Amino acid sequence: MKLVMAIIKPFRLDHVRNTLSDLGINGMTVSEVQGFGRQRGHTELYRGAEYMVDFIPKTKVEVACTDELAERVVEAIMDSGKTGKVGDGKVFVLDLEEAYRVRTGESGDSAL
Amino acid sequence: MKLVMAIIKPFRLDHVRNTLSDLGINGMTVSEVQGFGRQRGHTELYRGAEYMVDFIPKTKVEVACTDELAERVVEAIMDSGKTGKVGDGKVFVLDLEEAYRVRTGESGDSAL
Amino acid sequence: MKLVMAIIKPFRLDHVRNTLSDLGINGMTVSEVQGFGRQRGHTELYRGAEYMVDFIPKTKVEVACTDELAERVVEAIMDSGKTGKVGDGKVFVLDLEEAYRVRTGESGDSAL
Amino acid sequence: MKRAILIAVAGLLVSGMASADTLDKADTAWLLTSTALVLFMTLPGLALFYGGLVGRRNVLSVLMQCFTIAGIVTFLWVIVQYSLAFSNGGALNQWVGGFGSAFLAGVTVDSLSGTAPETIFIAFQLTFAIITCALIVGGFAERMRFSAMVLFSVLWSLLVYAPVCHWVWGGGWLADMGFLDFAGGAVVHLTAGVAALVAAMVLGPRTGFPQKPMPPHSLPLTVAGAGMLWVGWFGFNGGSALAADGAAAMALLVTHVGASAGAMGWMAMEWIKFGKPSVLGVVTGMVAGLGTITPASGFVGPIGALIIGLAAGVVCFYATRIIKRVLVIDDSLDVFPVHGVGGSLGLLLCAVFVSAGLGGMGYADGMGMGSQLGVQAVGLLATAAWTALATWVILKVVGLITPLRVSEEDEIEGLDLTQHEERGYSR
Amino acid sequence: MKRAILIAVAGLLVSGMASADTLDKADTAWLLTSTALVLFMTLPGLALFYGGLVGRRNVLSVLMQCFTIAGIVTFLWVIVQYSLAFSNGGALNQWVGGFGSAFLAGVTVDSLSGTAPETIFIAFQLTFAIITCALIVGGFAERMRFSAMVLFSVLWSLLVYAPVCHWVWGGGWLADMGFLDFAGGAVVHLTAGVAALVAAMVLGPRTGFPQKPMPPHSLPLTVAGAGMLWVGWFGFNGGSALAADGAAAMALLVTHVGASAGAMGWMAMEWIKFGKPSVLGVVTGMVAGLGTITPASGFVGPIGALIIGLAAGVVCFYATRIIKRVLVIDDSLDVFPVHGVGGSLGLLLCAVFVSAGLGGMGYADGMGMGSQLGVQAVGLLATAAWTALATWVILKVVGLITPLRVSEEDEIEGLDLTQHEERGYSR
Amino acid sequence: MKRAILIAVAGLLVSGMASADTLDKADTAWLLTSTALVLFMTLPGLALFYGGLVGRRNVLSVLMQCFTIAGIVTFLWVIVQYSLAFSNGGALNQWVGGFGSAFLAGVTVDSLSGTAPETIFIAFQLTFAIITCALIVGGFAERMRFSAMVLFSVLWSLLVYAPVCHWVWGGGWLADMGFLDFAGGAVVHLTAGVAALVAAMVLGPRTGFPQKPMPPHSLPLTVAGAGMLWVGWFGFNGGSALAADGAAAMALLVTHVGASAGAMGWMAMEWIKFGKPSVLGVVTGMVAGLGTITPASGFVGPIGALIIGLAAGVVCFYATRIIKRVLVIDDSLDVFPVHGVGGSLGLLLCAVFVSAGLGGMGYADGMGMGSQLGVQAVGLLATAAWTALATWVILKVVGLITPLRVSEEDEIEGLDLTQHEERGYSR
Ligand SMILES: Nc1ncnc2c1ncn2[C@@H]1O[C@H](COP(=O)(O)OP(=O)(O)O)[C@@H](O)[C@H]1O
Ligand SMILES: Nc1ncnc2c1ncn2[C@@H]1O[C@H](COP(=O)(O)OP(=O)(O)O)[C@@H](O)[C@H]1O
Ligand SMILES: Nc1ncnc2c1ncn2[C@@H]1O[C@H](COP(=O)(O)OP(=O)(O)O)[C@@H](O)[C@H]1O
Repeated sequence: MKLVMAIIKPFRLDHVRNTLSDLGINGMTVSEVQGFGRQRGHTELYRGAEYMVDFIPKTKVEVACTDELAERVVEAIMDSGKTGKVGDGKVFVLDLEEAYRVRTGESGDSAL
Repeated sequence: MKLVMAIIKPFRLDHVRNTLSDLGINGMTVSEVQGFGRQRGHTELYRGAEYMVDFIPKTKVEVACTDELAERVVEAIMDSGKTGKVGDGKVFVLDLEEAYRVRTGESGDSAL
Repeated sequence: MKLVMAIIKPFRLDHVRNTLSDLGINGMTVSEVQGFGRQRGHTELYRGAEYMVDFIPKTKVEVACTDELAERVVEAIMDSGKTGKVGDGKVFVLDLEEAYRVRTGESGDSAL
Repeated sequence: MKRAILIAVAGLLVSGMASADTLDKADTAWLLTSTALVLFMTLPGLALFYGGLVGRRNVLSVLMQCFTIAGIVTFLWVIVQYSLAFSNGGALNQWVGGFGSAFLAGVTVDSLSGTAPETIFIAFQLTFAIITCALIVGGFAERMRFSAMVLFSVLWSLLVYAPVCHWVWGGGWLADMGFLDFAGGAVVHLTAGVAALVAAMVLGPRTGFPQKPMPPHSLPLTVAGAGMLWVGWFGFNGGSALAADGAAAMALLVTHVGASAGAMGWMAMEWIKFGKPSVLGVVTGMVAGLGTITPASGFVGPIGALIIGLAAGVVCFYATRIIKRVLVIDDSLDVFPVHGVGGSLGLLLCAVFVSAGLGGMGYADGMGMGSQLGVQAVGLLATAAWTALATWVILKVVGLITPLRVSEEDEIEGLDLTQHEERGYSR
Repeated sequence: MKRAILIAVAGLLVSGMASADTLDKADTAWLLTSTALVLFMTLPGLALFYGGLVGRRNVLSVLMQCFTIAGIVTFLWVIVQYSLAFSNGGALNQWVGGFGSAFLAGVTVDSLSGTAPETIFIAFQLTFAIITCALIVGGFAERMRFSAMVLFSVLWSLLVYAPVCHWVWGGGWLADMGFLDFAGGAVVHLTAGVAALVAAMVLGPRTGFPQKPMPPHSLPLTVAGAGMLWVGWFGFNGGSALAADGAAAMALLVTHVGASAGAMGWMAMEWIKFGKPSVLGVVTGMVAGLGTITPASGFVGPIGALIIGLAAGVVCFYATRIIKRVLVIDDSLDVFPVHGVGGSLGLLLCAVFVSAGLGGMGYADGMGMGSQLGVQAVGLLATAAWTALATWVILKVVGLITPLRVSEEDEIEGLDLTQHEERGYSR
Repeated sequence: MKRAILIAVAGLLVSGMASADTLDKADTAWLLTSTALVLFMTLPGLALFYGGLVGRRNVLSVLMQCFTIAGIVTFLWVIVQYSLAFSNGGALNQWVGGFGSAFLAGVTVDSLSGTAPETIFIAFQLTFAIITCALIVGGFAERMRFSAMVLFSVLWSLLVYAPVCHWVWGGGWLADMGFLDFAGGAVVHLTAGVAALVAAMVLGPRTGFPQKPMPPHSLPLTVAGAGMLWVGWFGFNGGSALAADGAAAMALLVTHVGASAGAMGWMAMEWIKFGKPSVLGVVTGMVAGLGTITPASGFVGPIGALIIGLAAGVVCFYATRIIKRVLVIDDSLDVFPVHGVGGSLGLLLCAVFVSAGLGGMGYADGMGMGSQLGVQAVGLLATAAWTALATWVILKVVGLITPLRVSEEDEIEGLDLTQHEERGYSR
């Protein structure tokens, strides 16, 4: 199994989620993160002076999937998360040794 | 070493933490996440109309542990996180190549 | 490639980020987490009574890097994150199977 | 009400001590207080009410709009808007005031308006001009460019608020007809509601509407603002008696009853329809009740207010659903169904419950329920029509000068960052 | 105080200009303002104060309860509660008012109550009835079912608030005895405190109490509410003079001093006990000081107020610890130790500091410190006993109709989602 | 203004009905209200305004400081500060009051001050003493130890506020000179601004200043507080007329105009300089406008106020940049550039726009623009010099008793946890 971890732009989340659902992925875990990268931050005003804020709100999506699906999951995220502008984010793939479903105790592919 | 990453129901956290402490685990890292899965979200009211919210607040627990303990950590989480209802969550096990303790520079099992 | 995941004290973040930039690392993802560990929590007052809060705000930094850089990344974080007091945190190293850049579709080292 | 009806009320209610041309310090004290209360309704009341309802990335834009409107309307008011609303318009006096009081010419510390200093009448009325313009913000929230908003507010205040206010309270044609609008059902709520609706239609819906839920980012802010609105409304309606007397006291009481009944009416609807009442529902019903009792607040008794409030809760509940669901218009914060519909309903019900037989203050000489209803309908329709037309033209003109909407990208990024380079919340 | 003592006060303090049967516009102006101030204490004051103290998942439930209580108590007041509290009860007049003013029959724009319109007296007193009922919310917060809360509030307002108010301010037996309760130490704070305690015991503690810490989700909200309570209390106590005179001014001053002293007293205790004072401690002490000075606020001087406030800070600090720690009762937001104990303390200390020798207004004819203390003790015990009994019975009856508590699952999920299908905060 | 000028004003404006030695209930009603409004400015107004501007980990420390100052200044006021400010100082009367009114000796429910009860004059002035001391908090925010802050506030209130207040309003040397300071440009804003600057310099900058951005953790809180400040300021300036008359009404109107113009002035500067106006800019300009109009608010007309407000927006904008950027002083929340500079500007512009030719109330006999400017400059410099010197000495003395700053570690951890064992926000 693989753990696919993607850092995307927050407003693409709905699109990414729908694309993954279409693939038959019916579970994922999402969190708010801050990204530093090539994408520049923005300036903010504070009482007549500007300063630079260099972290950017991003969304992290984690999807555990079977080895077979992994490639298609990555592709789906790459497609649906893409705007073509700097800061679109990354997809990382990690090997997942084991997965369990707490409710039933199932493990392996059937736990996903 | 293993990195055990569990997605659980937020109100089970105290219980999970106590069970892990009993196992001799004295460190873990916790974060707030949003889960999508089999568990249905809820409806919300907004000025005389209902809409569906389909993400559900979950808690992510990350525990680094020795290979030997890994299985018991997983079991402990499965036991203490379980309510038997849909949405109880998942436990994922990843291989952890190396761990370091920042304060002392220790590495390996003794860093945990 | 490696995924270096560090749990550090929040106010060391700026320092860690600068040190990593000096190393040529130009991307990372940061999130707020709560840590349990050897470091004691603090007491809080509530209407004439004290109670114990045992989670501590920490910052998680995730950096994907090439195998070659990994060791230096770890060292840089250990140096810049260190205050010498309990609770300085941990650095975990995971094997990263693959990385992609969403914007360009690049993969491998050049995606970082 | 206001000046136009002052004389009548004075005859009825004011104790013998005060006559229309000497200063009454008690009336002054109450008007000073009322002015503070009505400003409080906008700042921070309405600002927080609206601010909580929008997304986290747009909270400041709404607060900014409310504060900026307070600033620019004050400028306009001093320069010419007060004059257009309340001074004598000469040959055009049926339609609009003149320039005689421009730059508050001739206003001194000793000038009187009724039994109170003219300066406090100016300030009190100014707070009405501010909140009316600020109410419209709810119609175009989360997508309008800031500079377009500024331009729009200037023109709208001069071309809609000033004349309509003159018609009703400045001695214009509606005042002459015997139109009843004690504290602004037409002047404030109907104009704001119609303007918001037109703005929502001209600007188009927010990106994602109606599929994407757009939940309030902080209901506690909204509820805090709602409480301030309720409290401030005591000055809005009670102060409109322009005296600290039985009329003010009765206005305050019926205002309170109307608010409660509106809240309970809406709550009942939600409980019946969804099995659960919501706090947003309750405070929305409360605002609906307040907007609806406003035109009637000097004319009806407590039982009339109870019925008017309940009607407001039920009618505005359905109106909101119809605008959002059936007509699919993104009047973002429901200004039209709450204020426009509520104000209109109040204008009409006022003609019923002013009846002495129903506990009201009774009809003017020669007026009956039917004729009063007719007058109210005329005033209502004229106000709505002029507001709709003028708002539409103003938006088209502003749109020629500067785009009305931000880009989709900026809308997604949020107005706070893109229009004001600020974020609502940080570490 | 209020109407019952009005005549005495009028004789002492009111300037010759006003007599009890003509309208005084200045008194009216101050009562209009005071009514706004007291409503402000509940909405949004108390709502925010309580809302900040509960968990994030229950913030709306508390706001909802406060708003809903404002709505339903207004209905009850208009229909029958005002009549039961303030009209003549005939043969039962010692115990409760009658039905003569039901539906505010006979109340017109010209009706007077003392020197002010009866309508403003009605509205002013109504805001007291609202806040009393809303205070109880703190006792059963975070676990009561909404529908049970509604039913409870209706019955409690009619069976506890109305009669006790009549005893003290409506011409009932306590008024006859010379019981001193200027602005509601017994009528408001003691009744609410005892009711909250009984409710907490009948419903049982929140899941996890007392092991699990239940920290306030937003102290800034709580502190904002605290500031509003302080400011609004000027209308609560100052307005209870029912005139804009020296009595009102003194009441305002001692109220302010009492609040400060309560805050400083509690702060001192925390500083001594824990080495650090907390902001929640300071604002809790402030509320304790305010609740304690309330019954005495028309009778004592500033130095008396200083001592009363300090006593409140210290005594309520210990009371809170005893209820939560020793008796392990989950009166969630500490209504009893702050309002119940504070109100009682104030009723007793009032009997001491009313003494002219201690800077107070002096005893009534034939009364001395001992006899006054006796009267105060009787009033206090009677109020507490009736409240406890009636509250218990009401809860049992409501419990037969509908469960009082939500399920454990719903409690964990939070009342906002399960009772109202809303969340306090979103993106 | 206040008492010192009361007689003059009374002669000019007060209607014949009231004379200086009988109670006027209308004036009393307005002063009761104004006292509530000014307290509201601090609690929760200023507390929220400041609380939103600091980091999340220090929000409670700021709220705590504001509440604690309210508590301790009340104690001081009752004990001796009121006496030092307003009683007759005998031989030293030019410099400071005496001890004749210590513990409010001789103050009864019947004591008058002008046409109102002395008790309300005491309470009204007390709210000024509170807010002045609370304003200073902005200078040392996010790093001062709580106990040092308490000690400092006690000494500062006695050694700076009391004498300066006496100079200007208590019959001291500045009053004698004909110094114009209607509602506290010198007494309140200049003293607070200078004290904050000195404190910022003595304590040194916050760790990380000026490299590290320190964004406000919650601008909605700040904007809520700003709205409350605006509304409350109607009581601050309007109440300073000490009567419910034309002077109060004009003061309210020019206050409102000054606030709006300040907001628009600052907004214009930001729009020009950065291409975007910010909400923090608008509310800061608003406060600057209010601080600047304060000394002039009883003397100028609406057009004068418009110009004064605009000047405030522009000048304080530059002043803020100079202090923070050029002089690199960490007056954390910009108290000096906004209040100190604003107050000074207002004192000077007052001497210009009081001119009857410019719409003002006219100069006193024997005074002209030049001579008035001279008097204003003397008062301004004397106030600033004494405040700077005394503040510096007080801080040095306090520093000998207890460290002024928290440790760097505690600063990083946040004052909420380390000084008060609380966190602003939890689950
Ligand atoms: N080496 C990295 N390790 C972890 N996260 C990264 C890394 N590089 C980039 N990121 C994440 O990806 C986001 C987008 O990266 P950025 O360099 O801005 O744009 P792009 O991916 O289009 O080149 C960053 O904000 C950060 O969250
Ligand atoms: N494939 C997955 N990858 C990552 N997280 C998942 C995955 N499936 C489920 N989760 C997480 O587990 C939570 C519970 O899953 P759900 O399907 O609702 O219930 P259950 O685990 O009882 O079948 C989800 O809310 C989500 O956070
Ligand atoms: N076994 C573990 N797995 C995951 N995170 C851990 C583990 N042990 C510690 N941590 C994280 O590291 C932080 C610091 O650990 P702690 O034991 O307090 O201090 P130190 O690292 O100095 O010994 C903790 O707050 C927690 O977030």
